[in-house]
Amino acid sequence: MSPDHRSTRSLRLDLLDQQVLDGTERPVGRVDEIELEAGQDGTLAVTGFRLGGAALGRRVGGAVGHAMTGTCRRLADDEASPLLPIESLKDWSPRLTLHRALSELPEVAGLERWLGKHVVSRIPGGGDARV
Amino acid sequence: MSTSKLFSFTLGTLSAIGGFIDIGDLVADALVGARFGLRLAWVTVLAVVGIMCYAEMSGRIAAVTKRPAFDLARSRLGPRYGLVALVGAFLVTGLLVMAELSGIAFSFQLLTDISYLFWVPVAGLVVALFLWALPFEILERIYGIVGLSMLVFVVAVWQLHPDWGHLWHSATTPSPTPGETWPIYAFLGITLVGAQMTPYEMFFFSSGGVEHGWGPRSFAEMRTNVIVGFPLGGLLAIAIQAVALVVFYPAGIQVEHITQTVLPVVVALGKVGLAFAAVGIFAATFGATMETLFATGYDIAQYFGWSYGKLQPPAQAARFTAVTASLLFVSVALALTTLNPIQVTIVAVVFSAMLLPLAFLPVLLVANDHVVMGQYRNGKLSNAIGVVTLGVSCLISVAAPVLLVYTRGGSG
Amino acid sequence: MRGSDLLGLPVVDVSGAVLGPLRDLRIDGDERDGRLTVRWLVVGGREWAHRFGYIDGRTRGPWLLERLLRGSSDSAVAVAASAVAQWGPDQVLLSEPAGAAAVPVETAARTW
Amino acid sequence: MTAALWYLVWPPRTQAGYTHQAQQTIGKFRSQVATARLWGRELDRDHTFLATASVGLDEMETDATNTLDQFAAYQPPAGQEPMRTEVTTLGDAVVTDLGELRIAARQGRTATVVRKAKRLGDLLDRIDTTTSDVSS
Repeated sequence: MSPDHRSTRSLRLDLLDQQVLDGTERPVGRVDEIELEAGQDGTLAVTGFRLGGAALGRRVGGAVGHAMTGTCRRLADDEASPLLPIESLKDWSPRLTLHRALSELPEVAGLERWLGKHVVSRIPGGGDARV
Repeated sequence: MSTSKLFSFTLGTLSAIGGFIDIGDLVADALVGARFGLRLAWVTVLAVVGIMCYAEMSGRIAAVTKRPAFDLARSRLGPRYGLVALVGAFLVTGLLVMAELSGIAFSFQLLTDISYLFWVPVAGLVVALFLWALPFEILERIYGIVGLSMLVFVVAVWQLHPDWGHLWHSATTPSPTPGETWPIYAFLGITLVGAQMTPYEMFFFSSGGVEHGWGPRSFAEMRTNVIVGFPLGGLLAIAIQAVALVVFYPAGIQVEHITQTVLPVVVALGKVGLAFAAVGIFAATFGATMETLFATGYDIAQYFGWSYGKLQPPAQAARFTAVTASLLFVSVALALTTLNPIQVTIVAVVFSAMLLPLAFLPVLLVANDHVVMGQYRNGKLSNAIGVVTLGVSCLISVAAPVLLVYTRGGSG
Repeated sequence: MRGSDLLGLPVVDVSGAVLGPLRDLRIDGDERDGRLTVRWLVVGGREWAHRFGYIDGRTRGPWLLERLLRGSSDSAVAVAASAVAQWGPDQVLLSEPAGAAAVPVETAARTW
Repeated sequence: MTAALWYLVWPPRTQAGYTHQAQQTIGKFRSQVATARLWGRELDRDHTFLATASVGLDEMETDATNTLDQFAAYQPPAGQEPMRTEVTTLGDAVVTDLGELRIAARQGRTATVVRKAKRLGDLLDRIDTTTSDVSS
């Protein structure tokens, strides 16, 4: 049917749930939600995406989903699963790579940051968390 | 091929052997051998073929996409069913970590007569230190090579001077022994499938491939690991069944303990055999503890997209490290509740067999994804074996709970 | 609006006839210049068939699995994004009748 | 789910059920005694460390005790009390003999273990006679 190399990509299969790496190729999470906006000219565009349990919880749904969203909201000091604009994206082939490193993305992967700095890096041999 | 390449090549393959026997095999194979002889050996053979097909597929996917098997579950099953697969894999593999840990403790007990419960925290500490300090290549080599001492079971078969005709007759009679019923025969067949076809091996195998930086050029090494490792694991499983048949079946002995699993080796080879068996069981269960522990950590990390594994210092995979450490701690605690690890193993193995479709389906789909795999997508053979294995695993996941209850866990 | 809310909404043509649920969006453009626009809507067909990549044509075979999971292949259609008058919040409204807008997914897939 | 659990713990009510349970119990005793005798024989041939044999013997004694307690707990249907008595007295003998073996092993008295293990042959004969009694 369609040739194997393509000009368009699928929102469901190529973007949603796709692995996201930071500027240093370090996995930081997955695309848990996608934001779209309709422009004046009627065309719909992807404007950004969200990483984090709060957004994921909404898509899982059911009691488990609500629990996930709830806990993430309580854990996050500011807004849980904040919106990352498309401009922060360096590359999408097939994994998403961000321009900036995790240390420059204060609102992303809070749990990783906290555990890395306060717990694991303190254990001898734990290494530097670079967060 | 330069000698160092050849050396690492063979080491890679040898280390695969250590990882293919775990407590599930040690218990299930001995139990089945004592009761049905080799009449279920054909199940082990088919299970080896099935897991080889899916291990090769997930290894190929890992080499092409640089993403391990479980990574695909969420992208192909979606967040909700990916979560179901995750929770299922977590519970089953989590139980297995506890059983494997107890396996290490049993191997210490074999030579010291100090209760295995004393050894469980020691085993937990040893595993934690090894995992924390040593890089993977070294770990794989250690338990791989040491695991070779499991071959003592194969030697024991010869040493027992069995009536080969009887063994062959047993292996070619796919029906229950007199006085045994078909439901129990089927149930024990399912436990063999669960013991042999363990999804955590597929996840660990493919995640290891990603960490070793496999690319399409490493297909040869990957396939050698599969072609040598899994069948040898199957051979060991059948050897355990055979020695149990020769020594236990005539005496009407029912296998319930690891000490009974090694008894035929004692009969055949004496103290030397026993020492080898104890070391082999230690290596097998030690390797399996690490594999089940990391496979569980991988599953969770890959579902949420965290960094994982040992490529970076632990602090840079903090969530993965925290989850893995807490699972090890919980497993030690669970083992110390004196819950019988052999029963836990049988239950874990049966539930693992029930979850096979959730583990196999995403792999089979992605292996046929032209955009992802391009020219490396499945050929007719992989697809044929893959579909048959998936079909059988669906039947098993329906039949397993019914038979588990009907045969009262095989005691019936 | 959120992608997961959009997926699943009924796609309705100008005369009010429902083509089916919105299953996927084809995205065009280059992420480096920050412009990712939706070119096609993929409407109808079993959700699992979409999720496994059969409708999109990327996953082909194994034969038995595809027969089981794909369902009737003509159930999914593609609609050019330019034919959409309104995106959400509870339906996707087209500015043309279904006959004009909808194209079998196989033919559309050749160009995407 | 509850139906399944009920089925699992449902004690035998019928005569056939009780007899089947008795046969199962005797089969377990045979397995435990045969294993203990094998450990004794291997100890005699210096094929095993005493530590390993005593672990094996201890496990067999514990299993025998559990098997006996479980069977004794079943309520025998009317008229099957003699069967219960026969199986439980056999069970007592098994638990006692295996206990003596485990104690000797733990005390390091290998010769005693070997001697007692040899005498388990008579116990196995007794198990055979009980098996035929129960099933006739």
